[in-house]
Amino acid sequence: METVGIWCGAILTLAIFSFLYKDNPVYKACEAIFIGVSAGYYAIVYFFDSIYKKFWLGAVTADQPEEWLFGGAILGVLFLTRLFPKISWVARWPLAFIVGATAGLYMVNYFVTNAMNQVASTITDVIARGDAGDINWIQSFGTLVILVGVITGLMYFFFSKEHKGAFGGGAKVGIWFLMVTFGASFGYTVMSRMSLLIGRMDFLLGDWLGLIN
Amino acid sequence: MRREVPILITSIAGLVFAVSYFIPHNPFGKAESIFGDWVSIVQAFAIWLGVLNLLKVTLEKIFRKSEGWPFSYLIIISLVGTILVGFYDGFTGIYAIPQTSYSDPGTHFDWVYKYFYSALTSTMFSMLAFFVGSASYRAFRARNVQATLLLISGFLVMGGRVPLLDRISALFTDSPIFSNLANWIMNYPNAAGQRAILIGIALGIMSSSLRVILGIERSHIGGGN
Amino acid sequence: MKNLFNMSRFKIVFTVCVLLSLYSFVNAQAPAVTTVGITPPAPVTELTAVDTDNDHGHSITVKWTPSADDGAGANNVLGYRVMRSNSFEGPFNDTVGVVPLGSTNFENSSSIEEGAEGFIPDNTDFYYRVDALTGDSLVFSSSEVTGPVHSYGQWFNKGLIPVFFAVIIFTALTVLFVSAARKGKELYVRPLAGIEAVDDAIGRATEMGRPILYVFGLGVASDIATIASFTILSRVAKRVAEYQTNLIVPCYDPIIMTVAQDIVKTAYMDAGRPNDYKEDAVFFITQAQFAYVGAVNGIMIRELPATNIYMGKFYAESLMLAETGVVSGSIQIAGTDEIAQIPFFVVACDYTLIGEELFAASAYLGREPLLLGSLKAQDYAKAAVLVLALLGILAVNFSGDLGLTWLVNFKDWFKVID
Amino acid sequence: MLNTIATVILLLMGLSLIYVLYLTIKGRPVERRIVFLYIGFGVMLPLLMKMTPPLPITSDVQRLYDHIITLPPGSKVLCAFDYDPPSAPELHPMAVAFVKYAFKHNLKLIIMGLWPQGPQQANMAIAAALEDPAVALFPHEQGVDWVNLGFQSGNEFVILSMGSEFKRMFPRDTRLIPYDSIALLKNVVNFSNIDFIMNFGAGYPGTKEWVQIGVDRFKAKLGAGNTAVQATEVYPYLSSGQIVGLLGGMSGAAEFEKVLGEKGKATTFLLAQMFGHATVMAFVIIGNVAFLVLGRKKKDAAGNN
Repeated sequence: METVGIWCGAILTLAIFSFLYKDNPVYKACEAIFIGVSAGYYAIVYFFDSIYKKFWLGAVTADQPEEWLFGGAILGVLFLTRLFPKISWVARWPLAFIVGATAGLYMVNYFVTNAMNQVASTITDVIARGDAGDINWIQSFGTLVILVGVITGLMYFFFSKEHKGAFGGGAKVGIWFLMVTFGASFGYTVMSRMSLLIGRMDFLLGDWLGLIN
Repeated sequence: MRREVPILITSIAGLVFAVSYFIPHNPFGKAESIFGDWVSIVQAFAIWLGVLNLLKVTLEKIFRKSEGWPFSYLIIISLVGTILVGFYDGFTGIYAIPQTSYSDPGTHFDWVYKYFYSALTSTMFSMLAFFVGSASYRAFRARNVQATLLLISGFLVMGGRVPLLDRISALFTDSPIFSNLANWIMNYPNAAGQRAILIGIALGIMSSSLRVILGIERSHIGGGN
Repeated sequence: MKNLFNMSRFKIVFTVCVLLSLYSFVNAQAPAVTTVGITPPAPVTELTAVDTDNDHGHSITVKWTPSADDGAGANNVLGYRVMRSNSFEGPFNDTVGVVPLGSTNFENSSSIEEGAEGFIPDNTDFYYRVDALTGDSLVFSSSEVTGPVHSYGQWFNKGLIPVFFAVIIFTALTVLFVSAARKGKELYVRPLAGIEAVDDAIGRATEMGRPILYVFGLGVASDIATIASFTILSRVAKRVAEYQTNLIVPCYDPIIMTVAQDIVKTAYMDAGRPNDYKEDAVFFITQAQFAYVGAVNGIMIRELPATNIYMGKFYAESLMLAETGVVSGSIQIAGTDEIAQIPFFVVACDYTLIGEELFAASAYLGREPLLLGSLKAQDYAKAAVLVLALLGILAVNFSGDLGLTWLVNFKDWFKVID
Repeated sequence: MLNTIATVILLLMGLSLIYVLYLTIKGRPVERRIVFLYIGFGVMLPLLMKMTPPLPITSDVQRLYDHIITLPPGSKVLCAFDYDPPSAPELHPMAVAFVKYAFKHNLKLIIMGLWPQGPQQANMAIAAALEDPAVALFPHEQGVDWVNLGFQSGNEFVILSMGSEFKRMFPRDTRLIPYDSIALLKNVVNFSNIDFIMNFGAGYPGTKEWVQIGVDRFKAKLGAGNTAVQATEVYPYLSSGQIVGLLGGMSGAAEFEKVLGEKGKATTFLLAQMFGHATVMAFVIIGNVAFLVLGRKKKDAAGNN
């Protein structure tokens, strides 16, 4: 069974890679299977882990049923009205619920984690000292870099004042910092993409052809 | 009815989660838990909505014989096939003694996951490695000061984060200069830039969340002002 | 290497022994008896139990100073067992938790559902005792009993007072600016280079007699980036109509397509050229990522647009689109709030609107009150953050020299973590 | 044999890049399919070579290691598997190394997933860890040494509900055994009873969400393993102390294996990763040299701001 699986996987992998040469029906077929299998996979996991395990076992068959779970199920079923154009407006109710809940949760969470706590950790002693009280110059320089980077970066994203004079200079330093940041994320993205390919190559050469042990 | 009810639902749900952050006491603490459960269940139904919608759209495509309709058969076969395998494994597992899970190692569903789902998704995304390569040859240019700065920093990180540039510096010195430099870029200038972006995003999210809760932003319920 | 392996093997044997003995404790209720070999360790001291602060109740926090034999002294403590009772005299039959050595506290919390296992009713007195455990399940030493203590819920999370005020102020700012913008008040937004470039690019396209390609990316109509993109399209379409250039808008989402068609049509009417509007300028392609990219790339190579404008939500397709654009020699202007894609746009496009700049551009062009007002409120909040951060840095670094020691705690206002 | 062939071909490929540079400068750039071939072989051939480049340990990884070694035996660790197969080349080696460490040092693993694929990836990681001879010396039992709570929908709302009670979101584990009947979960009510959270995150929901709710709201200690794409955005949390350490991408995984004394997949992938980067860097250089030599004929108007 495992061998059959590995062969299936290998054939699918090569078939998708054929797109690199040219778009072709074999690739299109794989794309169709991809859509079908992913949708089916999600359907099963959400069915058993959420609808069955959480709702059905919790609210219907349990010894002490938790009735309020029905509220969620009712909202969920209302979502399915989307499939029927005449009553599809009802689906806005669960959608409104999700949007509202997300907005409520995000509002304070984002602010605390990504604004308050980030500002707090930017406000530090620039001069870092070692255990013996000696100044750690490298660390101090790093702290200064963070400080300048955060402040000028924020200046760049300030839209109520034209970028002129000292403020403009600050904003310019800010965009340089942002560019270094984007460079780092460029490098890391390339790193991730290469890893994806290495994973596939490892499957083809190792699991399938057995060239890597 | 069609407009007001959704806006009311949005505001109530939003307020419960925002307020319960500050007021842990019941009824807010309790309401937060109940609403949290609801979100979880509603999302599961939303996924099923997506799946059923896919089925509907694909069937329509077959009936209308629109472009590429033969591939639609493949979508339906693989979708229904995966679901049937999952239901078979799931329900036999529930009635087995001791109970097993649809996703346990060795089930048919796990086999589909390992050799079909994994192979397909991983390969689809791995093509991006090739596309990054060709774009780096044909498009990524140091066309101005900013792009130059970006490419230099990208280069140092790309070459420093793996022992690549260090192989060159190793000819002169033993200390991993480029690895340290890449690490420094990540921990200081990158952290600073990311933090500036994060603070901006946090305020942006807060603003849009506020508009949603206050009911002045209504695009999500399908209508302008 | 071999040595290392042996070391870890030793560790495993040791830890397994520790674990096995720990587990045997969980249900042990025998009194302290000294058996041969292990002497009972020093008990924990300074045991306190208080209601867990800033929560919804049903939780009590037990704290203690570790036994003198924990990691030092006789070094025979393997962990602690927290016991609970309803009365001072005991019996302490209820093991509410077992924690590894070195621990100094335990939060005894329960479900908020009455009847759930281990439920802790609020406002009910409890007493706690902590046992220092050793390798022998019969050898342990108990602390003094602490109590009575009861749990209760708090009406306000006191740690969040600064957050609360910040949220209130921000809400007020937003409401204020949105209503000001709705009343038509002039609110200044600085001009953005990317937007000024759009006008030039349209002029160039006219000179060259080549079309303009406008791409929304893979977003849906409710994404803020897409909404901002609609405003920019409206401006572009208007200019295009005035200059009588061709516009191509291939769409990924059918709903976006309908909205975009309306926008372009209106722009042509506003420009006084309703007859020049072509129905097929805005069209739907497909909802498969790579197939969409393939089709758009095909258009670029066939039509050789003078300018490609990418505004909205973009994912991995960003670099594939921009690459073809470079090869076909188009001027490219991009804008997205997907941070991960911005680097690729910066190196492959001539102008890039970074994150919030896209929203600012939209507010600048469209003057839509909601966007403009929110942007202004955020700007003021940013200014406040800047000022406070600078003040804080000054305070932390110089308050000692200036004798303003109270300012040192300034940064704690922001800090929400312990 | 394979080793030698691969080395020779790679050398030849390197040399042929000079010809590509020549062609590009002459204004006759090679087709993108040729570039694809370079990328493909550049990543494939090093996998056949047996060479482990020396790798310095960065502070991010060291900090995580320094923290996990302070966890005493018997500590309860919540392991959130928030990734899918495409991210597995980067995250799976980290997960396997971490699970091995946990099993060897008797840390108790409570596994869950905010991504539907997570629990299945966790099963694979556990199976891989149990094959290790040093781990197999002692029996490890599901329900006692580790428990897989499975997946639950709701993204960050799952973390939020877990803050008051784990059982609310995960009433049963993957085998449908009720929460209260699992030995490992006795007295585990919420985050306050957890000693450490390890998150393997590939995007949303992931490390950012765990920081927002798990750390900032419920005061948990969090360590993160991220895909490289995700890792850049997590650095601000590292310098603010909201996470204790970070494993970023394949190199992070390889360093983690090294610091734990394992020789896992990431270590063997590192050479291929190096050559992948080298290929991309070479093409960026070729493209830009040609760009400079050919002048800026087409785009004299270039220049942002």
